[in-house]
Amino acid sequence: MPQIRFFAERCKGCGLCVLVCPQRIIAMSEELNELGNPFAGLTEPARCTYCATCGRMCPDLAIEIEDDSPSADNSTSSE
Amino acid sequence: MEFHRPRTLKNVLTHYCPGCGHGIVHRLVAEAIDELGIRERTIGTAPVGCAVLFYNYFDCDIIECAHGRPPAVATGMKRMLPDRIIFTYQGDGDLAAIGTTETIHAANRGENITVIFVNNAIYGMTGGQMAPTTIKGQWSTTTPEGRGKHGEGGPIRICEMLSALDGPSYLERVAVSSPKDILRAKKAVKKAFEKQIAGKGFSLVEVLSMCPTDWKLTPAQAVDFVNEKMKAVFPLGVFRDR
Amino acid sequence: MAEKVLFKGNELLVEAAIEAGCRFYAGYPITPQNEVPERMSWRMPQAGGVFIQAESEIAAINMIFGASAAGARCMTSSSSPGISLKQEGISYIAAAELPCVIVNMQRGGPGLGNIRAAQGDYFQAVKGGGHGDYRLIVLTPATLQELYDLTLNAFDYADYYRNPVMILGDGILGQMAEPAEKHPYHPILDLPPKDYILDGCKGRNSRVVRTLFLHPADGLMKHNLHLQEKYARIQRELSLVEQYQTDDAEVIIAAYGISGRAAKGAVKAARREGIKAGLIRPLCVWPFPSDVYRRAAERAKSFLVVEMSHGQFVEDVKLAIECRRPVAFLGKGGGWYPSQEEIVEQIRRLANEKSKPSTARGKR
Amino acid sequence: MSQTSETRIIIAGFGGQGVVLTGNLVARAALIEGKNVTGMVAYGAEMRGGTAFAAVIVSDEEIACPFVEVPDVAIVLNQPSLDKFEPDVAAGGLLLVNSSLVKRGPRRKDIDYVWVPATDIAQSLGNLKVANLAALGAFVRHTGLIGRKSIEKAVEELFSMKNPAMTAVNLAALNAGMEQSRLEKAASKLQAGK
Repeated sequence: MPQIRFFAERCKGCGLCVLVCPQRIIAMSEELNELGNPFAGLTEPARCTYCATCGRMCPDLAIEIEDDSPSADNSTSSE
Repeated sequence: MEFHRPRTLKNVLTHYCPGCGHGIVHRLVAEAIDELGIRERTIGTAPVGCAVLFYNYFDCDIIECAHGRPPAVATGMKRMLPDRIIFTYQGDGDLAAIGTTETIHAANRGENITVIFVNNAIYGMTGGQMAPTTIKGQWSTTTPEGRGKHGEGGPIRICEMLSALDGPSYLERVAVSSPKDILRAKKAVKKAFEKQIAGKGFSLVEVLSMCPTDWKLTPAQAVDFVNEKMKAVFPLGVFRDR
Repeated sequence: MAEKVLFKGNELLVEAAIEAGCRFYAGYPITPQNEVPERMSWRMPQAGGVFIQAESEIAAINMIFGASAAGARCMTSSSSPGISLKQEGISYIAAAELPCVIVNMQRGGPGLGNIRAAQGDYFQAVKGGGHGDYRLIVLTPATLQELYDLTLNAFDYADYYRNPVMILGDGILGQMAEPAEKHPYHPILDLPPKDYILDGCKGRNSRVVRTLFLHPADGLMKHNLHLQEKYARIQRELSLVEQYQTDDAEVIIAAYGISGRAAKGAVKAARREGIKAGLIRPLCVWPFPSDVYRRAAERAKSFLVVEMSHGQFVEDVKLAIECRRPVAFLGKGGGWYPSQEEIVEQIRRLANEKSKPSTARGKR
Repeated sequence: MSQTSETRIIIAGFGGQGVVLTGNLVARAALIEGKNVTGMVAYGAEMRGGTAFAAVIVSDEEIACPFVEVPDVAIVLNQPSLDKFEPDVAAGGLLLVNSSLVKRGPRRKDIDYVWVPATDIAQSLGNLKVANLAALGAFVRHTGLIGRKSIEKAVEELFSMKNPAMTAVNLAALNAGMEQSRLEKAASKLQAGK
């Protein structure tokens, strides 16, 4: 199964991921991270389609997707 | 699908403000370099402006230039190292104000370099002064009544201007204000590098980008500003491809 | 009493310039002087003047060249890398003997350097910077009150001598806030009519503002001799310097601008310890108050130069006292700020060494 | 606090916490009281992404040097600022901490601490931006450096220029900060670090 990870410590709280998520399942936290920002996370992980739209929009590379399933598409991974 | 940090970007937090488009553009440039497998023969030039600390984020050779001079510096490097990939990464002040001359003449010579031009219509690093690309009526700290009231002129459209020259091989204007725009921008950036690799000459991608801090908008409003205001003044599209 | 206001240095500079009748400003954003163009952008229109955000510092200084030739009181400002870009234009303005005020809120160098305050542009300001034999009058305020007052005066010096005047500040002076009295402007000099300006030759012979002297063969030489005579006159007439506790001082601190403030605090602290220390702080470094230092050298045992660079101002101090006393040096470039305690430590060392002449072990 | 009449103050936090405004208010209040004052702020790239800070010196005498290396009082509005400035405070000095955003206890025994839940106060007033005023209230109460009337006048002056509608909530935060702050004296501290 793919895994989507939100790195709270990298998040600057801009909320652009919330804005673009096609499933509308991303929200900003009430609490603040060490930088003093609210940070993004999934409200309903089960509904995530791993489309990576949030990650594309994130200016801070705070969202990554890992996929260990055999059919994983590696097109955007590193060289 | 897998989605990771590109190899060419270092694993550090940037100094950019929340919602700033630079981080998105950095990713696109880094992804293009990764996908083309050119990281170890690529040399970037860092500008003066918000991206002045560019060298902290890119894991490839970088030369820090005086304000506005990257196309001239890149020219010198490319002529000496024709098989390396040389790109400049410049903001609107760097490219279209203090460095207008260098931009026009590098383009006119058809210099075989790639220019990534981030247009956010404001001077970010110095705190929100008018940029050459600030749109009519737009507030800035040096156009407190909005641009155009005191003889500041209007925004300079770089892609249109450079289209009048014979030199450029590829000119495209894109945006990073929506996922769809970002996908298109990714293709454009990659194509600009491919032009250089193929020896076609000067390539430039103008990227409309957000500056919530100095526009005094929320990140969400800043995205709207690009989509509604900037795109109306700076139409997206391919201006040259040969 | 004049109104006491609380401004940042960069903002106060704008108020002073406008009060002095400056009606043309052109500049390009660069930290740490961005508040100057920002405030000018709305204060100039209010004052009926012109603000232009230039496309580069090169353009800005050339706009000043034009505005001054047209008769305006005018000013540009920048910080170190931007001032380097202006040098070509400054040489032309000096050659054409046009008045203007140029402000340098110095930052760390060389190169893009950093944005901390520094004093590394001293040579550039007082020894040239651009090409050819020319001089700028260089004012070095240390407090916001001095910044305000010297800015008012700078426009008078510029008009009176038909010469560019530089206000050599630094990032701290531009960025710090402290109260200052906002005096109304009164000319301090009997200003000559501007009979050289270009405003259309209706009713008079046409004029040329030029810096090219190709013919006759000695034309440029004559022009240079004329400039040198003017510079000699300025040197005779203009000396701005603060002398603090120098009457009986055995150790004289030489410092200017922001370094001078720390030095003054150090002199006070040393005096509390019973050390006879004094301060000679120029408010103008060209012309240099050489005679003041020379006179002090007759009595003082040693000198300590404090500056935020690796040793530029120190050379003028040594020249002024003709190396008759040991000169110790405390300074670093790149954004180091002298602390009062560091200076006091040096003063103590020099005071203890006073019986052994010519053993100065400056850091230089 | 130091051998002269000078009090050196550092105010630090992340960008957007109103560090500069806080320094401005202290300076204005000092000016209202007829004291000498200098203010300096971190500027440009130094303040982006990192810790922003303002340095203010208040004195009865002429102020020699506007930089502050060893503050007598530090107001820290977040954790990174606490980490950065806690070691710098002069022995016998005062560290004023926004306890809402700080996860740890004191690390020094030779200085006083004031704890004020500035961000919680701001949240309860419905405006995150006024946390700095809550901290400032605690500062006024525990240092006695500037009078309450002077700081209130400074707030009114400044906001009448900037944004009059914000005056009331800022004054409320100032007041709440005074009430809800807690002083921990150096001498009474038996255990260091919680």
